[in-house]
Amino acid sequence: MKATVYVTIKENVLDPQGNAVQGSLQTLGFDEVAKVRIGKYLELTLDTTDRAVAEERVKAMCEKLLANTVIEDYRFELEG
Amino acid sequence: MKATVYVTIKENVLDPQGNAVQGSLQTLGFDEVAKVRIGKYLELTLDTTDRAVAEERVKAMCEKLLANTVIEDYRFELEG
Amino acid sequence: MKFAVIVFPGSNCDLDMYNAVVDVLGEDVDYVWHTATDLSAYDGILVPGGFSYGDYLRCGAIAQLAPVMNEVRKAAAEGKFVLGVCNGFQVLTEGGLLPGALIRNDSLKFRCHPVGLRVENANTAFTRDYEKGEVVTIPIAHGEGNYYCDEETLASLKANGQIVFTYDGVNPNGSVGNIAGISNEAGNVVGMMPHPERAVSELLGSADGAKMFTSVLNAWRERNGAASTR
Amino acid sequence: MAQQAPAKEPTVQQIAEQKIYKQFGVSDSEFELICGFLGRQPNYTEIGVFSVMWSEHCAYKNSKPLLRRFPTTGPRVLMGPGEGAGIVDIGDKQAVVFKIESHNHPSAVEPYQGAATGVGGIIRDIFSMGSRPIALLNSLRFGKLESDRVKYLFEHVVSGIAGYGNCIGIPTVAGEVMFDEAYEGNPLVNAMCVGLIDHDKIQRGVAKGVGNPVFYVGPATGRDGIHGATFASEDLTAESEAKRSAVQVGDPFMEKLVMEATLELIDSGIVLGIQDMGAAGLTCSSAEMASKAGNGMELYLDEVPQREEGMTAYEMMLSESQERMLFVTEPQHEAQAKAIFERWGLHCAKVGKVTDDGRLRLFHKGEEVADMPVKALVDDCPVYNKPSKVPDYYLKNGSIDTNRYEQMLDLTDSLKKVLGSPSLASKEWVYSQYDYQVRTSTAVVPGSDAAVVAIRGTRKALAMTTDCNGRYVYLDPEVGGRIAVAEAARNIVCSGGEPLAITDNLNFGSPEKPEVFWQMEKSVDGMAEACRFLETPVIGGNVSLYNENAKGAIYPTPVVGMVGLITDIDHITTQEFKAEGDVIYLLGE
Ligand SMILES: Nc1ncnc2c1ncn2[C@@H]1O[C@H](COP(=O)(O)OP(=O)(O)O)[C@@H](O)[C@H]1O
Repeated sequence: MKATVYVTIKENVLDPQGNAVQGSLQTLGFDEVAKVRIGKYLELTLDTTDRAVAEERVKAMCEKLLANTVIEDYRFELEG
Repeated sequence: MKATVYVTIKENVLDPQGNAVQGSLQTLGFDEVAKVRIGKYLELTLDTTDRAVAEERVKAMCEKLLANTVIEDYRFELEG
Repeated sequence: MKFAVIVFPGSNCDLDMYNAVVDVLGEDVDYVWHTATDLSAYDGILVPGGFSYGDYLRCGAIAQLAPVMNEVRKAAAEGKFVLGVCNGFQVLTEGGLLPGALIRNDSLKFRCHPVGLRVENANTAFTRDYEKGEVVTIPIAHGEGNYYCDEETLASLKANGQIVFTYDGVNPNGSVGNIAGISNEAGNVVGMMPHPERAVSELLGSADGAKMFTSVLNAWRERNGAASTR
Repeated sequence: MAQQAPAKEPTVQQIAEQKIYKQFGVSDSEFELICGFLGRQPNYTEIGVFSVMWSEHCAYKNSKPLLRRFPTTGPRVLMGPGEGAGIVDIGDKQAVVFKIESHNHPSAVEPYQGAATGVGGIIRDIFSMGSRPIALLNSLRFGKLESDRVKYLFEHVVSGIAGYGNCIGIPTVAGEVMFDEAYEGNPLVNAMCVGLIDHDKIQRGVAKGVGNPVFYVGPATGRDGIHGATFASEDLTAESEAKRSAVQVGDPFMEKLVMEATLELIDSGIVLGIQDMGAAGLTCSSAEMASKAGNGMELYLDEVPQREEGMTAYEMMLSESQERMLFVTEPQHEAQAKAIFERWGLHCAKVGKVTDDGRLRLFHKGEEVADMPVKALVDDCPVYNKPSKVPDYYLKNGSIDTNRYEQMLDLTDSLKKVLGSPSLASKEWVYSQYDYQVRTSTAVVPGSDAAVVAIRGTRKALAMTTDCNGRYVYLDPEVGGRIAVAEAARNIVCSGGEPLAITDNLNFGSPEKPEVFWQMEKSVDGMAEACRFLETPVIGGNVSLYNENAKGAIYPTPVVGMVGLITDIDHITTQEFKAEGDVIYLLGE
């Protein structure tokens, strides 16, 4: 099974990298870019077939390690 | 319009970060995690309504700045 | 007094921290491996800088899951003195021993240079030998030292006097409220981005960091009824 | 002998008949020689192994005659060129180990990773000698700081150097950066590492003791950076082509673990020989270790940890995956060695055996896939004395009357111009990204003439610097070469140190061009003369040729890395004016 985890910076937390990228895009002439937020995208290959179990396990991985909930939100999708 | 860009490390390129996270998940007892690849996830807010134009522009942004095509692949979705 | 310098895979200021204890205090100090499960022999616990686990995913995220961190939590709860510097500070916030988080510098660049630090709280175990309001020179070396917490947390940090150091002059990383270092509510756990262990002799450009070490020794002596060296 | 090559690899016949070896940079006459040494025609793996062993990078086939002109010995030299790095005595049974190395071409393709893996490589050279790395330096050249590409290269090279050095925890204490059109499209990224060692800990890369096991340590091998010379056979699909060119990615965290474990292993006293896997990884390390001991080696490639599926013998032998080491110990020490690596979370695999037949033999999937004489690989690459010719520009410049130029009158404006040029402006933007203080021994931080690193537990300190002005060398290679050494020496002396020795990085264009070869010759002569005069022998170095862009060769840039000894930290001097009223002297003419 494959899990795709998206970790994004919370709405009210400053995203210096996103701001810098937006600035660079504007300098490059991409004026239409009003906002950029940068997050992480993780692909996990899991040796499991049980979806319900995987659901719970991946949630635990996110809470314990993959996201820092002080500054980040996460969501994930399971496939296969 | 909103563009979501996924930047991933090319299949054959080493992903030290993914390896470290996989190792750590295993230590935590998540033995089912066979592989982890870590990429970037970008949300762009665009002041455009023309989808075809946006398609082309975002592609150009990826090539020019958002992805390092020597070691990374990218794909994106448009919405709205 | 006996110190532990915690070593995670990828710690690289462990040596500096160790040498600072030897040079400034001449007290006992051991390197303690990340897998250790007993810290009862130690009075002071130093979590050094570096790139634990390569700083992959987030700085300190993987290290805070190491077995030794349960012991550090226990020691902190018992009131033992815990100092986290740079990566050590990141480990303590990730591990929930200190509030908030450290994110990318606003410049997006690693910054290495001396900074002016204002002592905001001279009552913690690690700052009692400084004067409140005193400005000292201590170097920074970090890429992710931008302290963040929400407004509510910031208000409580202020109310409880948990802000220990602020940057004097230019803020090198964009931290909330110019924060450079904080403590827990009890004041026995301190985390900071600048490196006091790199400022313990004139040969290194500044000796202003030495008082962090004498402070904690004095705090420990006072607690244990021994005479203070001050 | 397995003549049956895997599906997509060219056969022995194809290699010979279609002259496929040429795409590996092997000439017709070299191919003949290889066939002679083998007594038959090589298969794909073998020609791959020969081509890297006989490349300029490993065999110095175009530069060897020149390198012989350098003085390489001296009363303090404990180890000269030949090993991973040179070693110089600094008294009290201590020694300093240092070397410089280039990563120009990889940095032009992927500046962050190119620079980062350059740093990683030179650090491995130092700790594989048994030495604790204590400082990093670098020497950088870029095109004019105007185009977006140059800015991109500059920014990413600097952050690659910072990323690797900061993470592994070795201070980057000095360097130089210059911008000039001559380097447009072909940046130079030279990294130097300095280490400390006790005399009795010095290691060599030798495969000692017939029958002893050979161990591989470090991350698994992938298809990274296989063969700089791209292979364009019809038999290869576009997909496999893409795989081949996978860029090497550095993992400084991994290297930190490998470094600590390796130093601990060496400290334990059970290592007989050890070498890092640098360019052409497994090939170079195995052949050189066997050669230095006068032995042979067998490698069992199925035992090599692999990151990707279906890797061939050729791919494993030529992979440049980073952070790997090869070492030899006695069989009874296997468990002890493994335990050390395990403590650091590293895997250590037994991949081969030292033999007495003087051959490098490779086994894969139950078959012998290569069998080559070690001596042919390491020592028998032909050495070329390239033709040399005085360039026209040099002759033309020689006739210019420099007195013809008017005297400069507006000094303020000139000074402003000079100070404002990126090559001369403050490099704080660069070095403030480097952790130059980790290990708390940096007594003189970047910004002065040479950096100074104190040696804990003693009154001693080491001064270190990298220097070269390519424009001087271009205008007059011999004088420019002398100047490069002299400038380095001045920087050391001004910091309070006595110059000990140098390491050099010869960055030039194509040696096939007689004018470029002339530049090489002359600048080596100039450097050698200065080294003799200053009694600073050359204890190691690196050669990077074929640095060319559309407009031609780069400026000849023989970078000098010099280390000096400060006998007492009280002698340390720094550049800045100290107090008002102090007297200023100008020394020299
Ligand atoms: N790439 C670099 N890495 C580290 N330090 C550097 C680098 N470039 C320059 N420096 C440091 O900046 C200072 C000034 O360098 P430079 O302008 O080349 O002056 P000089 O050659 O006269 O010493 C020196 O201390 C040098 O070590």
